[in-house]
Amino acid sequence: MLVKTDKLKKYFTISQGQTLHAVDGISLSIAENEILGLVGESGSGKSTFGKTLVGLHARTSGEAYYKGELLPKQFSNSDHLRYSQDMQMIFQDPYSSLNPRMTVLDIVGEGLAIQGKHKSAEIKDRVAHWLTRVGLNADHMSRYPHEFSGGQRQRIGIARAMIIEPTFVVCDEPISALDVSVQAQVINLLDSLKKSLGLTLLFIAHDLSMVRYVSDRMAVMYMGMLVETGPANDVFFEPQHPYTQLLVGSNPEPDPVTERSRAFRPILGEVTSPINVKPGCRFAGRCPMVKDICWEVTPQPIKINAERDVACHLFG
Amino acid sequence: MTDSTTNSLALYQPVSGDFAPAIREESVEQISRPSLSYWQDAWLRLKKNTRAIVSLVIILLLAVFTLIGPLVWRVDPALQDLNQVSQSPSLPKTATLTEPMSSWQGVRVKIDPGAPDAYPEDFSDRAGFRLADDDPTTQRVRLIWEPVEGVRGYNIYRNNRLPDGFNDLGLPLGSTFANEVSYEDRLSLEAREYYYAVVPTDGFDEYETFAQLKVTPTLTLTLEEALERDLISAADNLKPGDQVTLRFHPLGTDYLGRDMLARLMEGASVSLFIGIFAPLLFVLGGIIYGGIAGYIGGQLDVLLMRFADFVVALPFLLFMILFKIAFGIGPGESGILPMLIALILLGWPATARLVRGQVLQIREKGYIEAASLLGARNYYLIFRHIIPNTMGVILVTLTFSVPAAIFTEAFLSFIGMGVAPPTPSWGSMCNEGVKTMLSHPHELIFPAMFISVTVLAFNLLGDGLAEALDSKMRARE
Amino acid sequence: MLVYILKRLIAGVITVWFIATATFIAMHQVPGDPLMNDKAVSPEIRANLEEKYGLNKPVTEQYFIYIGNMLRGDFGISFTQQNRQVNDIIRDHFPVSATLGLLAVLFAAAGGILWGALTAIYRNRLPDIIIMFLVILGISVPSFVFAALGQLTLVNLNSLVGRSIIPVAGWGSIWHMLMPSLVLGLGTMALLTRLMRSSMLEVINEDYIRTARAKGLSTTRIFFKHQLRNAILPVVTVLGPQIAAITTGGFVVELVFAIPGLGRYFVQAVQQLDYTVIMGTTVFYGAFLVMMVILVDIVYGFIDPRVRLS
Amino acid sequence: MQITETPILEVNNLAVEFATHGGTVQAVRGVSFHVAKGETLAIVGESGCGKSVTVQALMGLIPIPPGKITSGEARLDGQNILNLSPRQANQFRGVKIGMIFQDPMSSLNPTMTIGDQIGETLKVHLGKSQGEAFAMAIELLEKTHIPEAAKRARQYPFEFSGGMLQRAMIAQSLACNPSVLVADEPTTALDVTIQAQILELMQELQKSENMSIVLITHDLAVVARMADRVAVMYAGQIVEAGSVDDIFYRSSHPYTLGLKIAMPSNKHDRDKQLTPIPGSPPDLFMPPAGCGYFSRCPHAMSICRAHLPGVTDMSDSQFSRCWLQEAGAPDVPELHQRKNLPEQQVTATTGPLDAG
Repeated sequence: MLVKTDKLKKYFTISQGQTLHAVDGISLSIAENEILGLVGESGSGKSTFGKTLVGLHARTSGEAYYKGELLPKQFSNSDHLRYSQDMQMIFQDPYSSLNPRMTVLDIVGEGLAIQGKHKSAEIKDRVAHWLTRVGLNADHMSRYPHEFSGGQRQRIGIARAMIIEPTFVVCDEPISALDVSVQAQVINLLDSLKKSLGLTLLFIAHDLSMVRYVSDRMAVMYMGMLVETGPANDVFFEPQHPYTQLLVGSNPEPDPVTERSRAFRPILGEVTSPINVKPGCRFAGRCPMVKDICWEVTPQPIKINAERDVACHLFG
Repeated sequence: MTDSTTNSLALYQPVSGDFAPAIREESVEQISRPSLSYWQDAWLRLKKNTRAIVSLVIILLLAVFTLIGPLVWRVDPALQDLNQVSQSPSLPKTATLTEPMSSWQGVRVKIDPGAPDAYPEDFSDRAGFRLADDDPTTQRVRLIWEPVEGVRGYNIYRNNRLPDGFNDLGLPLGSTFANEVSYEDRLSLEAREYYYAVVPTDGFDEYETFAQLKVTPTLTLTLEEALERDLISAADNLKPGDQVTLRFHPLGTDYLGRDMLARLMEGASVSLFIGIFAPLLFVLGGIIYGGIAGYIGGQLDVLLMRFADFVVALPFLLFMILFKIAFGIGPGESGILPMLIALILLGWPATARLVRGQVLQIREKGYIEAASLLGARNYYLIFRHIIPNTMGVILVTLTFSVPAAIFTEAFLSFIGMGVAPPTPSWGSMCNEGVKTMLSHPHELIFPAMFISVTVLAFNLLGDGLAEALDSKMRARE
Repeated sequence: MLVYILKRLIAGVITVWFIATATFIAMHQVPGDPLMNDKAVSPEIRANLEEKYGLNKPVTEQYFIYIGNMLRGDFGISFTQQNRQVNDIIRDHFPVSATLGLLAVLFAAAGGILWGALTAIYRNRLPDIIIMFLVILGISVPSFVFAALGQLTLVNLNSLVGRSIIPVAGWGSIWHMLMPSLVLGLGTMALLTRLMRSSMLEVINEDYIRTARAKGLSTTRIFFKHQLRNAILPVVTVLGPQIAAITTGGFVVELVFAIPGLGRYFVQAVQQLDYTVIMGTTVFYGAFLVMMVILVDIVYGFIDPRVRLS
Repeated sequence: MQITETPILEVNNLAVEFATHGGTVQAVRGVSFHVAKGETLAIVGESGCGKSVTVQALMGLIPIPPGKITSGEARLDGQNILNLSPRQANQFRGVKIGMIFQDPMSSLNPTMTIGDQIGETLKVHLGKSQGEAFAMAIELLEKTHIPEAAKRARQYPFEFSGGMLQRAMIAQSLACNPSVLVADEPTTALDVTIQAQILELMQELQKSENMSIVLITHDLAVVARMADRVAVMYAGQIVEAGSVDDIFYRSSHPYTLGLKIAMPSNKHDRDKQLTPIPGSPPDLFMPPAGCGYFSRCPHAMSICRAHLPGVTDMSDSQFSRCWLQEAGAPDVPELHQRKNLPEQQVTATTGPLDAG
């Protein structure tokens, strides 16, 4: 396993006596060369998990390992530098993730400049190379981010992460701010980079179809906890956890015939935020198959076969 | 679909060859515009804003006025020119030298004490009100008139304009007894028209009739005075009757005859020093304080911001006064230092709050996280990412802090708690000017105008900057 | 909400205590302790002061006596006026200042909201351009210049009519209050107009205004029911600090118009180094301003449900 | 899906411009469509294609200036609603057409209770008293399945979740029983499970109120779920329109086709590559002389550069704005082309076309 977490927790103190359990004990492992898709609705903690994994947030408790090595609980600047060629991240918002005061050359070349091992001419060459590789014009390196479209900006962000050739990349909703026609450009670029560089990806998104398409394995998060993990197609086509079933059942398809045949299923309840949570299954309030135990005991992941885990009392 | 046919476009009829695959140049979607950095873009935007540019020019002119002005206009702002007290703005004046002042006995007549009380209805015809000699000067005007029977005394008035009637005779100069039919006005006059009036009285009350006389005194100066005030030297060997050029006061003089232009220049250096230096310091303090609170965050942030809220709640003026007292600066003494300290100690929280907000916002941006992941150190994040992205807001705050500080100085000096005489500041000049506002409005108007124009210029520049640097506007275009 | 009010009040009390302490320290910093300084202090007053402030006792004990007096609402005896209590001075003169200030605040708030709303409606058209030009002037001209100009106007007006229709200075009738409160409120009114204008323009682009139009509400209804109320909120938040500005601005206006208010008295006291009066009025003013700011915040809380209910 | 009734809403040749600092943006360039009683028309397109501007122009919500309706008419129940006085316009907005928006949180007045906001419409249009209006508002909230409606009506928007707010918005738009509901990206800001609830609710209410829906969205999956008919917009024009099956199974425009193959399907085979549409939409400051899709179209011909394609009727229910539908144009196998496939044959081959 390239990356592994064990009961990883990240809590935020909102105000006195109010704690947000953003990530609440996630154990997950990602194999080398694998794309793990992490889905969940807004507020489920999937982005926080990604950021905690690469050290942008200090862990509240639990462990995270990279190549078997325990990662520091709180990353210092030098920890980041040490792991910079191991772990990188691609961000969601192509507008706020590029410094508007810097040129594309400075943005993409930032990683090399920080390493301080390269001459500026060398940096320029590498930036030109990477701009071409992500499908941009190398002549554009003296331009500023606001001169590019959303899709182009996202490719600049990818070039910034890739220029130092990392092993593991967290993609934090890299396409959700983009138009449909442009999403595929970014997905294909990531796919080809993965193949040519042997990357390992944690692909975070809320679009179930896209995650299914992109990933080898899929993990479903709900209110800070994993409810189900397994091969992407299996989870998608044979969801086991009631929440995954709800999620897949709510996911509309661009196919009128399928949609017309979709069974009517009344869904109750709302997603609430995981503040000061009590023990018990977090989905209990919305679950059609809720049992007494669900209100009292937090379900732990149970292996239903070699590749799949489900955290639900139905499988107890 | 029937409604689709309502399309009114004249349809093109395709010809052969139209259906061949298109050859597309790569550059079709690239519209090359010059690539502009944030600051270049903001500057272009600012240049389009006429008001902001005019303000910028005004501010530059003010800087020239303050820094270079005193080098060009070498007049001592403290020098009192008693010949020209409270002069309105005018061209250079000359004066005639005269003999030293000699006393004048006046004219006395013998009157019959036993004459009956007659009502002098035709006083104005019989008065023969005239000058005693041919040359009324700014040093003295000598008036005589004919005695009128039955009158027990006379009142003498002077007005700056032609009186409307009996109730509008102007300034009462004095009164004489019936036997004294002359009056000498030695209240230093100006070289302009005056209307004198003489009113007969019965000893207590005035009769409702008067005689009037228009007098235009010539500007004169005694030889001694001219020597004393360095207008001439003994070597010039000038005699009474010769012309001598008086000091030139293009913007007039104040109530002590000090040159307004020179005082405005010196006042500018005091006002602008406080107005620019204090904001520079407290904005800097605010940046550091707010930056630390925002960047480090957590409990420290909460604590620092509580304290800032507390400081905001302190009433500024009261503290300024307390500082002044604590420094042992009494009334009538200049308190530039306590004013600066008070401004700095109490002025920073607004900036701190703003910068903290900005830093908190920027800290959440993807590019900070990206740079952290690339192994950037704190100083790199601060100097490369955070400061460049807060500069715009800081610049705008600074621009708006200047007029606020200038106002504060003017306000304090006006109520006599800031800069006090003899040091001039625009505020203290206003304080002096307001006392003579009705008779010599220029003493108030000039410093007030300088304050207003400066504040206006900084406000408009601030507006322009805020607009030019606003990223919302930027996205809209 | 209750917790919020309580928190604000506690913070306010701390602020006032700080002001009182700072005042005390400032007075004791003056070279040659002012209370021991015998210039302008007659022997009777001196004896009274020593009695009252325990001047021969150690500084800490003096401080506690001082704070104790303050807590009992006893601000001491004037230095320069025989046997006059500071409390009496405040009681006699503060109502005048308060009336003037209240009129000015009402005037500034009403004017600011009205003009601001008007300029937003007529954005970039003639009324907007004229009003905004005046507003820019309003925030660029110091209050004492307005005061002087106001007085000059009255002088000319009276001489034009030939009798004194509006008194130029002094206090007493509503006519006396008119020009000073107008002059005093002018700067704040300009500021509030500016704020109200930008607030209105911001609100008009809000999504809920679009919703209101989609509901088929008339422009007038949208203006009064949706736009105005939401636009006034940010204006209310600055009202607290603006009351402070108007209060201190009152010092100048009272001086120029010869109004027997506490502000003029305070300035005189500072000029005459009447330390007990300075101390008393400083603490009084400080407490008053802090209370006003808290009051405005609480009022804001009641207007904005997001604050009221959280 | 043949519609025989007279349409309740009919829009002809609508064009909208915006004057901006940089010049005039031609946001909508001659759009025509109609909606029949009880049906759902989806207008689908990417951001900036003019779909929102189109419906906002109908509702009179475009700020004028900078906006300007340069041509066109829109008939609601036979009455042109584009040249009305403000007073007349207020008599159909909220009464005959209700509207809901993308972001329910910012679309409701933050300082007014939900009940008052819903009741306001009733007070203004139906002359109800405050008490009646509030009671009716509670009923409307119940109709949209908001639990504890009476208590909820007294709350403010910030006390609601996104999904609940969108329900309240729907309740508000339905207050006067409008015949048309315009929904501008109603579920874009919501999570997928909440989206399903809202879409479900809209369908339920459409049936019970016999209401027409104009649904603006960028999500083809939502279109497939909701629409009876679809209009595909690109660069300010409708490039293709037809029944939902026409659009999904018989795409007659390369853009529609491009959108479909750029999306992942939910079929088991995941080896197929997504095919992105290269480049980005044209700048509507200077709309191209020819087809707006020219620079991105894989089948672009020389005619497409300079000449705007006209409208070709594919069937009673479908039209396309593409030169490929012109006689003499080359064959494109994956594209449904009128000249190649006679009408009978089209129906014969109807069936789910693999979108991958």
